[in-house]
Amino acid sequence: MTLRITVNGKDREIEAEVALPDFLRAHDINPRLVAVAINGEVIPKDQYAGITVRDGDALEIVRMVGGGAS
Amino acid sequence: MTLRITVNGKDREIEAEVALPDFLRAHDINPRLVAVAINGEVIPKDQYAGITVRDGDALEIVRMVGGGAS
Amino acid sequence: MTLRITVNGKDREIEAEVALPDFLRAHDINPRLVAVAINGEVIPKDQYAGITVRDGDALEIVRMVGGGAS
Amino acid sequence: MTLRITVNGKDREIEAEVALPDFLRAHDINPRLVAVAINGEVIPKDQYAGITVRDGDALEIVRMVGGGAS
Amino acid sequence: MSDTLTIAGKQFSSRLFLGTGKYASPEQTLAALEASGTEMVTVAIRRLDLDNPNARTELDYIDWSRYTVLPNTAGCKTVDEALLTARLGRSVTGSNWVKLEVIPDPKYLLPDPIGTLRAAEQLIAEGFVVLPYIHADPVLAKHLEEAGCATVMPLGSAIGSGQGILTLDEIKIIIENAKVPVVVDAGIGAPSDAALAMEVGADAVLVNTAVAKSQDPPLMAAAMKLGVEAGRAAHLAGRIDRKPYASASSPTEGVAQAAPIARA
Amino acid sequence: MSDTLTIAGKQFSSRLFLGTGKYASPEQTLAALEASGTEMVTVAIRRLDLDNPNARTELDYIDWSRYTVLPNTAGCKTVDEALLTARLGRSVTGSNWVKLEVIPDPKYLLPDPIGTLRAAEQLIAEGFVVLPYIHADPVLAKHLEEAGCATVMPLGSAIGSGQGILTLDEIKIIIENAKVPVVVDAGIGAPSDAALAMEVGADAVLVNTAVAKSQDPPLMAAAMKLGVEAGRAAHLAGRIDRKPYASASSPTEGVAQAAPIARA
Amino acid sequence: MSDTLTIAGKQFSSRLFLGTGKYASPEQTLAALEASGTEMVTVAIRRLDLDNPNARTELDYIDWSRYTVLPNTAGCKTVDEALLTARLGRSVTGSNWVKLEVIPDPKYLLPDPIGTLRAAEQLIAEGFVVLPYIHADPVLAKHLEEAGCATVMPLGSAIGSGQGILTLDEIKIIIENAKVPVVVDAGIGAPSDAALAMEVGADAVLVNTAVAKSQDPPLMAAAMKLGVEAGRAAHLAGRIDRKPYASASSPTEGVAQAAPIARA
Amino acid sequence: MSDTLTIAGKQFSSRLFLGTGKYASPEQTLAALEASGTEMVTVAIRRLDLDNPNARTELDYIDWSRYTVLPNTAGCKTVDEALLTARLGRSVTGSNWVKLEVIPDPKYLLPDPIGTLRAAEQLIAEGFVVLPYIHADPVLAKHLEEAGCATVMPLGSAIGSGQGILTLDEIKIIIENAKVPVVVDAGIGAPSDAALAMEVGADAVLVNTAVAKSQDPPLMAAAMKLGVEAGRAAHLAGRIDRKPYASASSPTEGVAQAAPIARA
Repeated sequence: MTLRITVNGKDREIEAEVALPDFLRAHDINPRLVAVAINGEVIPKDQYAGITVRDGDALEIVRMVGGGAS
Repeated sequence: MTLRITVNGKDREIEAEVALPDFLRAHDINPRLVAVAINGEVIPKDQYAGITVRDGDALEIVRMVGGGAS
Repeated sequence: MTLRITVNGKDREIEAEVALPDFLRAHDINPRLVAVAINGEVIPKDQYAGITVRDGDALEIVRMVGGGAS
Repeated sequence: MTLRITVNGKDREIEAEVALPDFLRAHDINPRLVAVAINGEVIPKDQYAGITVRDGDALEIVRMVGGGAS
Repeated sequence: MSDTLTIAGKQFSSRLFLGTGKYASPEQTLAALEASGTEMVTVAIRRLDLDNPNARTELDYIDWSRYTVLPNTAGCKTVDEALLTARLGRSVTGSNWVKLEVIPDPKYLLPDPIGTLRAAEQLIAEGFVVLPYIHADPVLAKHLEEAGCATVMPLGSAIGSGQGILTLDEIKIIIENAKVPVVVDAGIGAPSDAALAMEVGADAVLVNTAVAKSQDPPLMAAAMKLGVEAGRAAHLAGRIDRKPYASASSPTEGVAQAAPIARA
Repeated sequence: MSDTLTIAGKQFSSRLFLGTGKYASPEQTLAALEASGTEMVTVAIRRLDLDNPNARTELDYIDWSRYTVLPNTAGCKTVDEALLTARLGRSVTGSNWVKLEVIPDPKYLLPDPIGTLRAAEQLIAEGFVVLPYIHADPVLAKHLEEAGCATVMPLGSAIGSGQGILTLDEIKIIIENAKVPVVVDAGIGAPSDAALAMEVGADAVLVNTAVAKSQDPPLMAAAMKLGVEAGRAAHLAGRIDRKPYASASSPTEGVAQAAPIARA
Repeated sequence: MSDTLTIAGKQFSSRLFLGTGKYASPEQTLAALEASGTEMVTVAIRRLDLDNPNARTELDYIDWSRYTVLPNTAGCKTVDEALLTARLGRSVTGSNWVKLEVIPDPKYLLPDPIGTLRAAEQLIAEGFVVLPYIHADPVLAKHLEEAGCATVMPLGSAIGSGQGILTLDEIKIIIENAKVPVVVDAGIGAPSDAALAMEVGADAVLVNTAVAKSQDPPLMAAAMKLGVEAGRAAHLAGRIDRKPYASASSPTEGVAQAAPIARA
Repeated sequence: MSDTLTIAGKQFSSRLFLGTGKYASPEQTLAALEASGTEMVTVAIRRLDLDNPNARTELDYIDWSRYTVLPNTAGCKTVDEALLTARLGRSVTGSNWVKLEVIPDPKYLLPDPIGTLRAAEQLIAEGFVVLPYIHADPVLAKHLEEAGCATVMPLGSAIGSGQGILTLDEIKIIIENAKVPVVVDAGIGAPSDAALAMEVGADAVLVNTAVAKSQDPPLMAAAMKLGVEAGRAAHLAGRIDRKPYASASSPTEGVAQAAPIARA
């Protein structure tokens, strides 16, 4: 049975619950360059190791981009 | 023993509790031309008769004046 | 032998010298509604009768038109 | 008999006709720092020596001063 | 042309609202109101002088059957003062309309966006018809409209300054987005200012100082009436665009030539 | 109030002069003239189309007994063209008045100060009543007044641009110094512009494009009439000064207080 | 002359803050930052493209040891979006500074005074150093200062419009009353705009579009640097007052006269 | 970047010309000239005080080997005064350059277009290099260029008024049409004004009062230098257009969402 999550607004399926660092590594994402929120809560960088991505989670993974004002 | 009230920010003394209509009449105030608040509550015109001015009350008695903006 | 004149900047040929009133009449022009200059000189209306259009003359025939500014 | 001249708009009297260089020297004026016009004609610096101040002459003697615009 | 303004269900044929402050005499007040053709007159609410409770004011001379009275909260620095003054104004005038002002700063008399919205929400809940005086802030205007205000009243420039419409661009945006009437309040110094506000689509203007402190208030009131009507008519007539270049209003061809081309 | 304008001995009760160019139809021209209340109408002088010498123009529909006709030299790039066109205009209209324009540049249509003065001097010597169109240059205006011009007509902004009165400061100086009427010409785009010119003391304004090219010329003509009257009345009524700070129009004392000072 | 700007205890010798959006290439971004002399650079926070998680952006080329990074909440339409984006920005940049924007309207990009204050209060409670972008509303600016914001950032005109400082009078009032640095943000189109803001006493300006979209961003960045320095120096040097009349800068007496009074 | 200005064959690397009037002391004059980086300095010509013929002035302290001296005809009300003063200036300075002013009006100090052209034609015939001070009249500027003037010097606003560039539109037209350098003279009150003139393409600006009467002339001179350099660089860098609407400088997509769509 697969788990359904959303990442940056898009539905995704994962095989099983996974630790956040593993999830990022699996997607070739450098944790240093991003910030992550799960279900609206921003995850402090030093707590990634303890966080598990679960069924129904909504992840936001962001980075810096060029921009000055709206 | 006299009662102390404030009217429009000034301290006043009255002999005894008094009905609001009598208070206004005693001060030669035309009820039609004013509005009255007691302790921050505006008194509806049709309830003046039932209102008694009591010790410690703070009355605001106002009228219309020429004015456009602050 | 024909005579060559210009009227409002365009070359024209006429058979022979002609009185200005006849010239205007021949072109169906109402003298009341126009002004005429010949070779840069404006012809007063009361002198049309005495003016003859001659070989080489440059006529300007103008009227009022709607206009406010350049 | 004295001669009457004007210098910079003021009437002055001089004993006798005088060469312009002597006139300037007599008034402690450094020719290098001024320009001179007599009766409206500016005198070229190399011609001062040949110029005589005569009765009735109007001299203008000017210098540079600080200024930017009217 | 029938061209009525409707505010909270009430119709007005005059789009000039008048204040009643600063006049030299009751006679001038009355003459100015008359000449202005106004149908909406705003008044302030102040403490009665108990030592002289029956002193007559200019307002006692006004025939109130001819005008909609609009009590205002001028002078109120806080939300609480504005709420109390609005309620007292309703009691004394019998009208539940209020021109809402919350103005903490005495020097520039600029309104408080936060306090004005809070007071508006409360007064609307109490059944008031609220016409809030605001800075020309389009987002704030939208908040007040959504809160249920009957109009928005953006300022043209500082109250009583006569500097005219310095906020024209913002006022245009407010008008573009507003679903309630937009009344330009404060700063109007002359009819050209009133006309300009109306030309860009304001529904009405409120004037006080420019009339009351002019050399001839009744004549200036008449001038403001003409200016508002001029601006409204121009808005309906559709003005030409502003162009960076010139454009002749006469035919460019056919000018008579003094010197014809010479010929052999 | 009797308030007539006198130019070269001729009196006008309307201070709005109208041009006749750019209208969509003769009907619109007539309706706009009617609605504007104007008494002075300017016309251009152009070559007759000899292939169609009796083609009627909007001008044939105008009842000239009602208006002072003001022939202009619009389109003339040189002094010679302006002189010839002025003389032709006098012949065709029977009027010795002329709105003098010498405009070498076709893009910005800005008048030539040197050529305009030279042409004015010549035409005045020939007995013309000269109303010169000029840049808002106070010293040039004084030269033209001293040359004997009947008015000066400084521009507000580029002809037909509708940019309004961009030269207000210079126009104020011209008005302050002028001994002849000052008529603001060119640039007026809306009644607020016309009102502004009149408020600072202009004696009249001339409008063409702003009326003719609006969406509704007769209504805009009526709007301009109101704007000119509003500005004139405001000028006579004496407007308030512009102030950098605010100034309350309501009493600053006596606001009711919700929270009285507590007492033992 | 040592003239440092201090914001939340951090010192800046450059008073020009730069945005990083809209550049044609990373090379231009770096060259512009270099030429501007800026010490404070603002960046946006956006979703990572998971299909291309390691795509490099201009920001990857910046030596962040040289600049204070200022994450912003550009693009956030609501308080909730702004709060989340601010927190994500803190996590990704490691900085607790935030340029706060709450901008509901996509057309004019005007900030929400109510939402901005609410978000500011929350973020300050969470330990953020908040630099709020606001309409040039002096009363709102005071509310934000009292809420504990590190600066206020009033707009000069609409974001990216290049219309310059249309809100100069309000900005002067904000500066007069502010106890925190005032940074003029949005609308600056050229160095003259930046200089003007600094001349009236702004503590710094933030520029993005005017540099990034110019024909030569590095040269325009250098021009902005000069403009900010010019305006700051002029502010310290104390400019002359504006006068309605002229005043000669040369002696009015002593001009040489060509025609002396004739004599018998 | 080599970017020299050439006037009558002479090259200048500084585009800021300075006047020498109104300084509080010779020291300030020298310090301001030094700080401004100017290479062109204008001076007035006045009658010598015969009672004190060797009184030193600020000018005696200037090292004239470092500056091009530009004698002016400031104070001349007529063509004859200007001609005589120009000739005297040439004699005293040894330079045939002249900043030509013919200014009849003492209150507004506005130049005479007719007299200025006449004097320019005469002086050019006498071999002068003429830099005429004029009203911002594009047609007049063209006349003076055609007469052989080395530059045109249109005013920004009244001399010494510090009102800035009120004639920007006309100055743009002059620049668009001019084949000689355009130097904006008069009215500049702050670096933002100087920068603005340079941004629209002026070749140089002349400043006097704004520096001399500031609270700190040397610092203001430095500020003007920066402002002129900023404006020139911005002109070369190509500024963005002014837009009536906003335009975001950050990506409009990809903002993180706090509230994901709920799922069954």
